[in-house]
Amino acid sequence: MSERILSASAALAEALHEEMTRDETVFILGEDLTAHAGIFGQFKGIPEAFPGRIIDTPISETCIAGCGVGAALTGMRPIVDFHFSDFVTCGMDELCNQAAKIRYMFGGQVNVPLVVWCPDGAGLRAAAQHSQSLEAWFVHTPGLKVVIPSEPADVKGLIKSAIRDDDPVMFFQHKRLFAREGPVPEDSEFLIPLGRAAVKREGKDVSLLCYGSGFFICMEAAQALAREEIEAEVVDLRTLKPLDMETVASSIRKTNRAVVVHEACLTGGFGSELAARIQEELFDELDAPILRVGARDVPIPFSPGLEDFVLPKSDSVIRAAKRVCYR
Amino acid sequence: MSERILSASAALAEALHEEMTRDETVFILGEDLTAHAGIFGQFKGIPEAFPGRIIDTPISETCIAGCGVGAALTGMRPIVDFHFSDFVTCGMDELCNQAAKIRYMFGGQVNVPLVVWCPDGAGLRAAAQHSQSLEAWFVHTPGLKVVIPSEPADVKGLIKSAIRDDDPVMFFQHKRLFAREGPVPEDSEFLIPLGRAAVKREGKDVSLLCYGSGFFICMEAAQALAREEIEAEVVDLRTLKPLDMETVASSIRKTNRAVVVHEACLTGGFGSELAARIQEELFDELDAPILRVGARDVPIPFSPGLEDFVLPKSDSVIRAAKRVCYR
Amino acid sequence: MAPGGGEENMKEEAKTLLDIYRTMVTVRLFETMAGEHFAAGKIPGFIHLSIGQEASSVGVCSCLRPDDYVASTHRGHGHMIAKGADLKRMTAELFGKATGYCKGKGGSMHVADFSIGILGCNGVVAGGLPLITGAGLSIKLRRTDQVAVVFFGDGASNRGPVHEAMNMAAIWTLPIIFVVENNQYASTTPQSYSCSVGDLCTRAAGYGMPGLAVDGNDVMAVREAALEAVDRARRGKGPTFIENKTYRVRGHFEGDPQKYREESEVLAWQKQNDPIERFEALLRKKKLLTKKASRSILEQVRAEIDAAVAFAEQSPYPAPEDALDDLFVNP
Amino acid sequence: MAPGGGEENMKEEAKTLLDIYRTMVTVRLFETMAGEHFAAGKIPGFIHLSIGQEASSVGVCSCLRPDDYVASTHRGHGHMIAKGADLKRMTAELFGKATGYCKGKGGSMHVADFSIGILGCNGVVAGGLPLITGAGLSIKLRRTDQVAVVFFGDGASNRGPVHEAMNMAAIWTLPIIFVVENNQYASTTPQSYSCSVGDLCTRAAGYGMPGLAVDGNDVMAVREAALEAVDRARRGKGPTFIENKTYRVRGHFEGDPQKYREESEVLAWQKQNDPIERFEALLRKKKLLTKKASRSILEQVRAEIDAAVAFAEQSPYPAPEDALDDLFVNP
Ligand SMILES: Cc1ncc(C[n+]2csc(CCOP(=O)(O)OP(=O)(O)O)c2C)c(N)n1
Ligand SMILES: Cc1ncc(C[n+]2csc(CCOP(=O)(O)OP(=O)(O)O)c2C)c(N)n1
Ligand SMILES: [Mg+2]
Ligand SMILES: [Mg+2]
Repeated sequence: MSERILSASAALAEALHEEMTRDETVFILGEDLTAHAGIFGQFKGIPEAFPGRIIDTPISETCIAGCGVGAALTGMRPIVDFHFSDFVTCGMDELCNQAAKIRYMFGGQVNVPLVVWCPDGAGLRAAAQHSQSLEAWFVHTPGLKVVIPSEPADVKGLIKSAIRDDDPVMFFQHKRLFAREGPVPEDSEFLIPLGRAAVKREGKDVSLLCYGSGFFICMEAAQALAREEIEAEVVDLRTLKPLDMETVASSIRKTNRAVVVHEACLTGGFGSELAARIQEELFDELDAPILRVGARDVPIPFSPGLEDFVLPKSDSVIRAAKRVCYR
Repeated sequence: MSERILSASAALAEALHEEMTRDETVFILGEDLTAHAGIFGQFKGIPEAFPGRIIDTPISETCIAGCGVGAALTGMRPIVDFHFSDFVTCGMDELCNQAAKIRYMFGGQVNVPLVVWCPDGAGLRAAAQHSQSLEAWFVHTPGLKVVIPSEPADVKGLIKSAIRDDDPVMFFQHKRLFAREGPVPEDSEFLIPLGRAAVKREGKDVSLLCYGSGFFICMEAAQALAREEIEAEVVDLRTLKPLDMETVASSIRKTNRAVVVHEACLTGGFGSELAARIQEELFDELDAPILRVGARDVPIPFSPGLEDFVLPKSDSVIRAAKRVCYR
Repeated sequence: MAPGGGEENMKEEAKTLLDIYRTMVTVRLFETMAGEHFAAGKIPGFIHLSIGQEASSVGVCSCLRPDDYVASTHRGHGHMIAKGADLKRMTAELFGKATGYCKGKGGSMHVADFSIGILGCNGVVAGGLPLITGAGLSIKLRRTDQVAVVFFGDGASNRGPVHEAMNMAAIWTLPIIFVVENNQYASTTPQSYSCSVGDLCTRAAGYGMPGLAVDGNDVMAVREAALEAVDRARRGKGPTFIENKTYRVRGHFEGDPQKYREESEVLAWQKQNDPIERFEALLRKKKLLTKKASRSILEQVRAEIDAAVAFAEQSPYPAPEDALDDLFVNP
Repeated sequence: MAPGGGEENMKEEAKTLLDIYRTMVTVRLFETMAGEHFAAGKIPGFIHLSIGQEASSVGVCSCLRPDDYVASTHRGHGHMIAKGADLKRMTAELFGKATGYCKGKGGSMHVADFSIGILGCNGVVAGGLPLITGAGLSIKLRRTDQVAVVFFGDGASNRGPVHEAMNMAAIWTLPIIFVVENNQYASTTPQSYSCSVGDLCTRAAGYGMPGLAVDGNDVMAVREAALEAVDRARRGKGPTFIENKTYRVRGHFEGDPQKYREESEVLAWQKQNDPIERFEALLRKKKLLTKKASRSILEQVRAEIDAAVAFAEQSPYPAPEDALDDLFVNP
């Protein structure tokens, strides 16, 4: 499979290009998409290649989300661009009371093949209402799948699977990672199945369980830890729901220690779910408590020094990893 | 302190009556409040006693929530009735991006003394959109306090504290518990501080950590367990944020075993947070994994047999308690 | 109304009118049955009946094709039946049985039949509005000549999604018909209190959309308005807003203490403005329906409903573990 | 405009107009400064400037008392200044300094000064609308004669909360003034595309509320409309909807590539329709302002802004741990 170096943005655009070519029911809906190919330029080339299939909406998040659901119910496979993940607050009913519940509530009569694409995350000095990581809300909502890629290849392989999936998928992509580059397969059938984690660095001493921006923090931490002779295994979860508990478990059976890392604030974050499950299912395998690393429990502040202080860094991971290794 | 037997509804109404008498900036806002004193009759006597201070709104959840926030910013202490907790989906922006963040984002310039009263929970055959327990979303939102009383006295003592608190409080009360009776202090200064759990049954073998409807399930389970010579300690958390980790910890130091119980669906529920924290802070105290009991990860189905199947029952608690006691 | 002239046309028109009559009767008797079985404890949860509003549901749906879409409400039995739903599967669903439309997972507030274009009844007030924009856009993208109808209440009309949906439908000239069933109350709240305008249809102008108020208990008036709106939508001319002025004769839900209105108000509507009686009188006058024929229709419908009830009663409850099915296509 | 007659009145009126002029200049120079310091990398994050829209912010706020409320937007510097905010604390906030209005926690999108009734700039489009209903209701419950103003954009006007807020304000006759600043664009999207009506003020009729379109670059016209609305609100007569037609001269945010419009369109507005130049010409004609006087005002304002920048630059950043403060009153 031939690979090129692409940015996460380019990987997304390529995947969308392929899927929109492959299936004419796929279309994109959201605010300010056509003028600049998405407000982050993330849909580069799509407006030209697929006129009429990438559609600018008014500022109406409730109806944008609902429009996606309604189109999914009637033969289309919409991708809804949520502009900033922070504004899912304006579409929660459509996402959680409609999209998530429709198939179940109606006894399986109908499918909701919807992808909700949400650029999320902090670090851009964008303050409290433009910086959140809200995946935990959706993990706690039965009926939704939750996907959070980190590297460009994951973006491509996962968005393609999400689009082809017949269930509603919340797809979060970190704003600060759009420009990050990596090898991406050229293959237009390159699919990463939902629910499959990837061990991206092998190690025997501690499992760093992560996703999205947390993955890069963990890779940094793993390198630093290696210098102190702690070999960290880095597991990029990639999808939180369905969760690849098998890969998690086999890593922990090897390392007997785990740190869960995410950018979302700590309390009630996905790290809680994962830690709770691990200690439940692998209690006897654990030589130390599972530690969680996440943002401080405050809204994201504006001033650079404040923002940097509240966000998790590789340092925090290193410290946690050492602690569970009793070092 | 003299006590009478009151229902949870009556305890709520009494507390509101007292607080509205005490402080004329307290008022109630929501749909269909005056005709029947709230759709569950939960505000009995208030419309007559405080005309003009319990206000019917149009069906406009977004603005109802926002109206509460705006009034709280301008000198009032509003109580917003959310009709059914399921419809918080329609006010998430006002609750999570405004109420929760305003004080912080503006550097502490202003307070948001708002109470959001949400009747929640299942068991009424009300199906997927009228039965949810969504507290975990708000626990994961920095800036909100989360209170969930179980017994009538808790309702009284906690709603009064919530009203007097200068921060926004999400207050969940289970619909199926309105009619449940219990002793309630007459004292109009009877306050239960936020962030204080109650050990409601002492026991040495296992800690049952619970709140809301989960408390009653746990009390039932504890009785059954006692017959098998397992003495369960039942800790009613009462407020999830702030969390009384001290009481939790001292119970676990005694029992070395814990089961966390709630009605919300299991994955990503508050039980995850609590289990994660306990194993983190009390790893060496634990003789068994912390088990979680919650609803199955599906929307609440309508048909009685289906609904009963997905909800947690005392049986599920008993089974979990025995497991952690290796019995 | 129907294209003029010719005996053929007359006959067809007569058949249509009698079908409408029969459907209205079906809705009425279905709702009555539901109320009775709810009172008798056979229907769990809570139910909202549309008695007195049959002209709205049937009048509008009489103009639709099977492949047209309808998004309904918590008060949706009438919309379902008017769009052609199966009474047996509906009744079974209300009873919580495995043979119901949703295998017992939905109940009264969530019946649906996607095979006839029902995009669901909805427990969230105004929940259908965002969905209908998607149906409308989907029609446009797929280049079919379907239309999409959304029913909602006077109470629902104050929710934000209505605004967003109407604007979206208008700017994209979507084939959508917004039908507000102004039955004077939203739960305990009178429309005159909750709405800043008396005629909700005046809001249509704010979207550059035709808006009209209709005597919602006159099925012919409803049908006339709907026919025009459907025609407009099918021809790609965009959305229409129709306000059917009607009245909720029953409580908001069965068991509603109704302290918010005088019984006399209800009785007046029932006596003077019953949509079925009014339509029957018209058919009588047009000599399309004899007393005997109407009695026979009533009996036929009653038999159908009895059969539906029998079906529901004899059907099994779902197995408890079935609660775990149907969430995902690919779990 | 002002109550007629008398030299006293004339003098007062002149003073008011010159104050307005000065405030408009202050907004302009503040925004220009912000743009420059953003470009120079001194202001983190992203900022939205209101250059070209000074007549709207200043015209409206010139009619308000210090204890009146204003809910603002992501493009809120002008509203802040027009309501009387301190330039030093504003600048410091944009720079992320500890001496800023929000101690560096908010930044450009979240400046606020509750002591002068600013209920916050808001990063959520239309986020101020629900809040303003609460301010309005609070005024009514506390029986004061304050008024509450909410600014929002043409883009924001399509969001659901606008509908809910206008309905609520109307049925409760709240002392609210809805000011839509129709600057022709919402980010990249022209108003003509996103809104189903050209004149947003036509929507007011759907709420039984006076609605008027105003030349939003004519500060006197804005002021006239606002004075009437404020008077109406203070007298307990309820809300008004004002559409200030204006133009966003800068990009949506600083750095916006602006592929969605021709430069010539921008230049035309800048040259022919600059609100400050227009007002200056009027003051000149009225003989209230000489060239020299205007130069002197400019210099004074520039000095104030320089002082604000110096203050901001010399101020310390907050200590990192301060990030943990200010969340709860009682943690
Ligand atoms: C978003 C939301 N808010 C509140 C409710 C509770 N509720 C159910 S029906 C209803 C009244 C609806 O009134 P209307 O829209 O006029 O419809 P009608 O019942 O008269 O048919 C209310 C308040 C709900 N289901 N959803
Ligand atoms: C709910 C929400 N949706 C989208 C955005 C992103 N956004 C910020 S400003 C803006 C355009 C707003 O346009 P308008 O209301 O006309 O105000 P203007 O920028 O022209 O002053 C958008 C889409 C947001 N901040 N909030
Ligand atoms: Mg109604
Ligand atoms: Mg604009």
